Amino acid sequence: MTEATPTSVARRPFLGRIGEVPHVGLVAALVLLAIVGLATRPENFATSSNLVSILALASTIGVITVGMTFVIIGGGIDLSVGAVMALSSVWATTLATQSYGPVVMILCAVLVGTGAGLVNGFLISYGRMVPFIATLAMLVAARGLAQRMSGQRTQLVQQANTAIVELSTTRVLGLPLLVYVFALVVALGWILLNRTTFGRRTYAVGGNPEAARLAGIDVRRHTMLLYGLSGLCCGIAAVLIMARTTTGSSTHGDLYELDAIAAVIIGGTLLSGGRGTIIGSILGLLIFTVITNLFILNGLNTSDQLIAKGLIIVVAVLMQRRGALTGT
Amino acid sequence: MTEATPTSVARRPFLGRIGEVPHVGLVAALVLLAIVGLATRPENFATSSNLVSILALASTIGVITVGMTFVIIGGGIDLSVGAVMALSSVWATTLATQSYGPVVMILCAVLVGTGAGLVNGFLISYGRMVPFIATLAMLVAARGLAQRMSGQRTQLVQQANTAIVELSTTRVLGLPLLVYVFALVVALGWILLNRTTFGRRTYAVGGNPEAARLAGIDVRRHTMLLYGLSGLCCGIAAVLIMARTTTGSSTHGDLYELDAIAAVIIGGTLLSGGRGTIIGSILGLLIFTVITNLFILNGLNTSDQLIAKGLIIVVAVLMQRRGALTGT
Amino acid sequence: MPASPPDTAPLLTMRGIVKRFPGVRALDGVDLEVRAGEVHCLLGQNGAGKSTLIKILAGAHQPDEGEVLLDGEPVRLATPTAAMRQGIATIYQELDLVDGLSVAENILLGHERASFGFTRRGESNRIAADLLRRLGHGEIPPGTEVGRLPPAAKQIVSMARALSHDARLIVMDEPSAALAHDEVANLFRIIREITAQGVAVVYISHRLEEIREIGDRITVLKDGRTVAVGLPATTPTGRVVSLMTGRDVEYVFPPRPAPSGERPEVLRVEGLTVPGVFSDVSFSVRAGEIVGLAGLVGSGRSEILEAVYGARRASGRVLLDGRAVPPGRTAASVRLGMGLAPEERKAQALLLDQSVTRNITLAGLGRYARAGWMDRRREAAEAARLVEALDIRPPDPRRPVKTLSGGNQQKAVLARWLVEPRRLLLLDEPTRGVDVGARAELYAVVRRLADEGVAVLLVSSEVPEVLGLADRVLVVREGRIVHEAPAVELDEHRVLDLVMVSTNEESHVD
Amino acid sequence: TSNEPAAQPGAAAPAAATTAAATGGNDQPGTQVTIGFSAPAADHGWIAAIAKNAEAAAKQYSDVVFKPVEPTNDINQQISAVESLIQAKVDVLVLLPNDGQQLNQVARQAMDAGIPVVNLDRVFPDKLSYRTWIGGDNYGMGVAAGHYIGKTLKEKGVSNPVIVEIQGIATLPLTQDRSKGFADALKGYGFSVTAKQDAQFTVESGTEVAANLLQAHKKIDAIWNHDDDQGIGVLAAIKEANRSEFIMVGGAGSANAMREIQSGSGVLAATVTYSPTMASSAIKLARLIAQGKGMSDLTENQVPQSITLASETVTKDNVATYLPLGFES
Ligand SMILES: Nc1ncnc2c1ncn2[C@@H]1O[C@H](COP(=O)(O)OP(=O)(O)OP(=O)(O)O)[C@@H](O)[C@H]1O
Ligand SMILES: Nc1ncnc2c1ncn2[C@@H]1O[C@H](COP(=O)(O)OP(=O)(O)OP(=O)(O)O)[C@@H](O)[C@H]1O
Ligand SMILES: [Mg+2]
Ligand SMILES: [Mg+2]
Repeated sequence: MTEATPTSVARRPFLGRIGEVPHVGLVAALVLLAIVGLATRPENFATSSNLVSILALASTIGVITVGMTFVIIGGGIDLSVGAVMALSSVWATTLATQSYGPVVMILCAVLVGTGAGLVNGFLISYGRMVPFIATLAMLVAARGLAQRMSGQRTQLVQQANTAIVELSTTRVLGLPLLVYVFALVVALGWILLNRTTFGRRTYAVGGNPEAARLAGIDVRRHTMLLYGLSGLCCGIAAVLIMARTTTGSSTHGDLYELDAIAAVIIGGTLLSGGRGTIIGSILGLLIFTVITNLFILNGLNTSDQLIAKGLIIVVAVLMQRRGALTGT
Repeated sequence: MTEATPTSVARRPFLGRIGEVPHVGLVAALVLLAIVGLATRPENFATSSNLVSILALASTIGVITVGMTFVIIGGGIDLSVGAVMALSSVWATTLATQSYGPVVMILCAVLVGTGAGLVNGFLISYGRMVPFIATLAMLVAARGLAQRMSGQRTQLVQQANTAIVELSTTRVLGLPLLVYVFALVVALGWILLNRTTFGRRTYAVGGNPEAARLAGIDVRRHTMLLYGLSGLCCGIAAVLIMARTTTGSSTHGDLYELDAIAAVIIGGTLLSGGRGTIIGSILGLLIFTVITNLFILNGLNTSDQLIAKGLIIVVAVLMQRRGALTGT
Repeated sequence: MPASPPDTAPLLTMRGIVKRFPGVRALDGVDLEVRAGEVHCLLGQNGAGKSTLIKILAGAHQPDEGEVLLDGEPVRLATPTAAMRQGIATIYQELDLVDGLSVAENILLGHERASFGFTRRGESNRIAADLLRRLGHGEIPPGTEVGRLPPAAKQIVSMARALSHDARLIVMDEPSAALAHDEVANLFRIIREITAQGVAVVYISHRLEEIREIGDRITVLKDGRTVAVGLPATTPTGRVVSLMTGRDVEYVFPPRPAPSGERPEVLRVEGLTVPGVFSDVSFSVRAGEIVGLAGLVGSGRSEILEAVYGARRASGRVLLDGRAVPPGRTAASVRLGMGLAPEERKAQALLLDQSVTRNITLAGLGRYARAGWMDRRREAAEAARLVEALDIRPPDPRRPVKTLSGGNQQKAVLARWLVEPRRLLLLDEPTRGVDVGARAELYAVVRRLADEGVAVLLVSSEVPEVLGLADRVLVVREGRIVHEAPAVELDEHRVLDLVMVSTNEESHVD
Repeated sequence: TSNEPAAQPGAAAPAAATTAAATGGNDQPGTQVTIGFSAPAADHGWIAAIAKNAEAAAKQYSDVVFKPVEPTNDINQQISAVESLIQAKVDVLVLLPNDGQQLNQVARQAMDAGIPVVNLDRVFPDKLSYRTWIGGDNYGMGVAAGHYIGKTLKEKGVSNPVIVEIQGIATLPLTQDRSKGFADALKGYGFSVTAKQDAQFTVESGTEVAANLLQAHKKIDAIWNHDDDQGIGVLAAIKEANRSEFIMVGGAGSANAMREIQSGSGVLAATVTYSPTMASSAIKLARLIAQGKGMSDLTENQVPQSITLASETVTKDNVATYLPLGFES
């Protein structure tokens, strides 16, 4: 600022804030939970089998959370995820589908999920429906359809198709296959969001749709694809839940939408769109899963669990020192 | 031009508004549902007792919807409404509270609701938590607390306090008292929102909090009051649900948050805040209640109900031709 | 400097363009002709239709009637992409950046450098860095999130984006509104550079002296019609202004009244400090006095206003009529009689969806209410009176404020603080984006208020405005007041010297 | 049918009542055993009673370490919970799954790992997944309700009666079994169900569904409501609509319902039992299995493979005997 050039004066304000390590609050919350785990149940918590169990539990909803992160960064919301997952699992386990073998079952789940997601996207982009309402309608309708297809019964994966169940039972390097599927989805999601034009445009579509439109981005098509992506994730999650429970059922994924949205928001993604990260969402989800795990290990009764969970959420968020989240 | 015809310029924009009669889509959807009702169940649908029954059903959640409308117009969201109502109903029906008689029970419900709402508001305003997360934490914690207080039992309203139940059984001019309570809350809510400075500030706080702050509005305090108001409505709703079911229970109000938010949004209130009407929300809610009524009158099974409900929501919203709802 | 010879075919011709919005005819038959390599200035009052016209050119709006010719060929600009393909790049009036993306990503948004959908980040950053360097702002790191940049830097990024298109026609809608003096000079250097390469520039600004400096030809719009096409930029100011406004308005400031004895002190600021932004700021403003704060963008003037207003916590003391103003509570400040018209009207002042009336009365709701109950008739009457008094157009107080043009929105913000005799008015860039005619009106209004005894604290990046309107000037540099003098004792050069630390003589002051 | 409720004297906590069930030295302390327990979330009176009874039964024995895990309504989480119990190497598991089919695999894992599983109420499809099943008779419950309604209406001489059924959660197999039993029993009288709607096992859903059903049918002869918890809401709706032309039969056997029957003032004429005391029995069985003992009342050396409780019909005539066993919902 001592040089007399005009640019030097202009330079000062351009320097941004320093010391804003991302997700530091989330990691701190996780560490704190781990300490609580170690303190209360030293013999159980840090065992490898318990950690594997946490990851396996997180897998299904984790995959959904990846899709949800895209939708929310893109300025939308998807309430239908749990129901779409249920519908996919039911469709993939009907007798008709099962007769074609596991590959077709997986394909079926993924296609049904993607299809439902694209319908959401279409209603929102071209029907101009508010995302909350369009996906709520899908939630309701998909559950109804799933009940109808399954005759309100739980459909078992048949012996001939146990290849699917092996996703859950087969372990590689100590981890069940479904954890690898989860990891793969997270990795692909991260790459898609951070390293491709699709991902970067997602931020534009969510953060400033008018600017995105003026920059020549087809905002409607992009929005539609985002919901399709979320549906695709639900389809993959359906395969995982089939593996874990050996069934397809219209009751799968009840209230997953709330958990997934909560994980995404705790992870620092703005509900208004345009900001957020996959890693944050996954950390947010892990916090929820570890809380549940701690409760299981400590055998708390339901009421106390709920009260404790509410308090922990508040503390975790206040710890996160929401700098980036709030204005003013 | 300016000097010449200033009035002619002023007049034109009024023409623009014609055809933008508010809520015309919602009313049309309701009329359509009524026609379906008359066509399918002529002997049941249009009877006065059925209409009374629809209003009575809408009352509880209707009161909550009024509070939710304020919160959403003010730029927030309240996921805790159902749980707070449950907590209020449980607290008001403990043996201790019941021993003081019906007036104290009502006071207790209202105070507990308002208190929980103010806690939400405090966490959001002064703790700077995202509303979604703060009220989600409250949802979880309030349900836990309600379970704990009730020992997971359904608490009956005692004989001595049947005055409360009479809100539901006593009729004046053919309508149960709780419908009058509902109407009163709607009317007061409407006045508060449209005719007072508090209502004006709510629109400002939701539409542009920074502008509101710079115009001398205490945005934090106002936000806190909005959640307190929502909690107050939950307390009133708790009284109504006690009257209707003769019980206080931790299971009351399950998923009310989704229904109330959906009603508010279908009613034309923007989830991003700054816009919306009470009347729209109530119409949105009535659509939901009438749908359920029609289904049961026609003996549809759950699966078909769900599918039909999804479709009806889509059609209702598309009919609404969301002009006002979407930008661009 | 003379552009291409007049006989060459125009690069762009727009003919008979009509654009209707619900209830308004924004454009009612506009013609425009731009030649390659020239700087073509578009002038017109607020709401004349300039932004609408260039949005049509950018493919963001579709005209209802009329045709667009490029190199004599009719073209259809159905989408922004179509316009870009034709070599038309646009810098919009409202910042159109995505806060969550980096500088480089914003610059290349929509035409990213990618292979198979994967962004080539190294290349993108390089391109962005090159463009920024060309704009004289190599210090903006291409990887920073745009949301962290101050408004002036965002404007630079917008410009870099327009340049990234290799356009043959660049449209700039009030690019200088958010820029300080030195930045404008820099902008002009770039404009000269690109026009020398044969690129045409359509330039919109309300600052007529800029037009004179950079423009080649002028087209004037009035009420959605062209009233003059392709005048030389040397046309006398008076003539241009009368074309725009339909009457003779001088770009003049209202006369200062003769000092009338000792007037009471309204505002006293003592040792006001916000660490890292400004420090130890002390001054006072008397009733009826207009005090101007001059300084560069980023010197902390807005922050001083906000701290005085109580919108920002600061140490030190602020006294209004001798009473301490509690920090961090705007409600108390408003009650005590302060008003702030902030610099970013859309983000900080307006409820865009709401009516003009509701925007005007927002700060004084209590005045139209008894026990919290609104008296809507009185409110409407007051709003109508103010709309008329400030000549807000269209004069319909029930219209949503977002459908007003920028300058009229600014007037609505000012109107909010004129509802009652005020003690202190804090004006931050009150004429940003306001047209010449309206400016003169605003100056008159401010002076009239002062004459009625209101104290006024004014921030403006336009030095002539500060010198012309204020009675006394405080020069702010890097968060400190480095000089204070009656306005009549200063001139533009002297102020610029002071704000830019170009003389050693001043550097010992702080 | 070994647990004869009528034989048990009881207080408010029914678990205490079951002390007398299996006598003959089995209650003497034996080897220390850890019993893992997992059930759905206690958001419902009956399930809450299950959890409480299980805990109370376990507390009676000094040789039992009771290890309950987080109750949940999410299958995925219940699987994790059971996995954690397997990892913790409990001696025996008592499982009330959210859905028998969906938890089958993890129960099988436990059995394979050498941990016997006592399957409570909702049955696993694969017999290799449990050592012993104990539960209520859902089909029998429907049959009991059907018989009571059929008989009563026949006695009244009603023809073409309007019979309304209010189910619990429709997607549960137990609901479908109950409905089937009900329909089958009614068929014997030449009757059938006129209208059927499902509620959510909550008071409030009971009110809402009943209020609408009462509108749909201006005259009703009988209502069977599957669950006494939601029954409180159903009764409230009936009272609100001021209707009394029909009889109502409940399900499960809550204390509230029994008191209502006893008072005889309302429409509730009977309820068919589905007693949560089965949880106490399940804990006892689990302890015996883990300690390698049989049931001393029986001749067998080992605990039987399956035990089905009978569903009994509680009416004004016998309510006094059942009231002590009714669970507080
Ligand atoms: N989206 C819109 N809907 C309705 N009216 C609009 C819209 N956009 C612009 N207008 C109206 O069109 C007219 C021209 O506006 P425009 O923004 O083009 O003016 P401008 O010349 O750019 O003014 P300024 O100098 O204040 O920026 C104004 O009356 C404005 O109110
Ligand atoms: N977004 C930002 N992030 C970090 N610091 C900022 C930001 N905006 C402004 N600042 C800092 O605040 C101080 C004042 O900035 P600002 O540009 O508002 O000053 P100003 O004198 O009011 O300029 P203007 O004339 O544009 O109003 C500077 O030190 C600048 O570095
Ligand atoms: Mg403009
Ligand atoms: Mg500033």
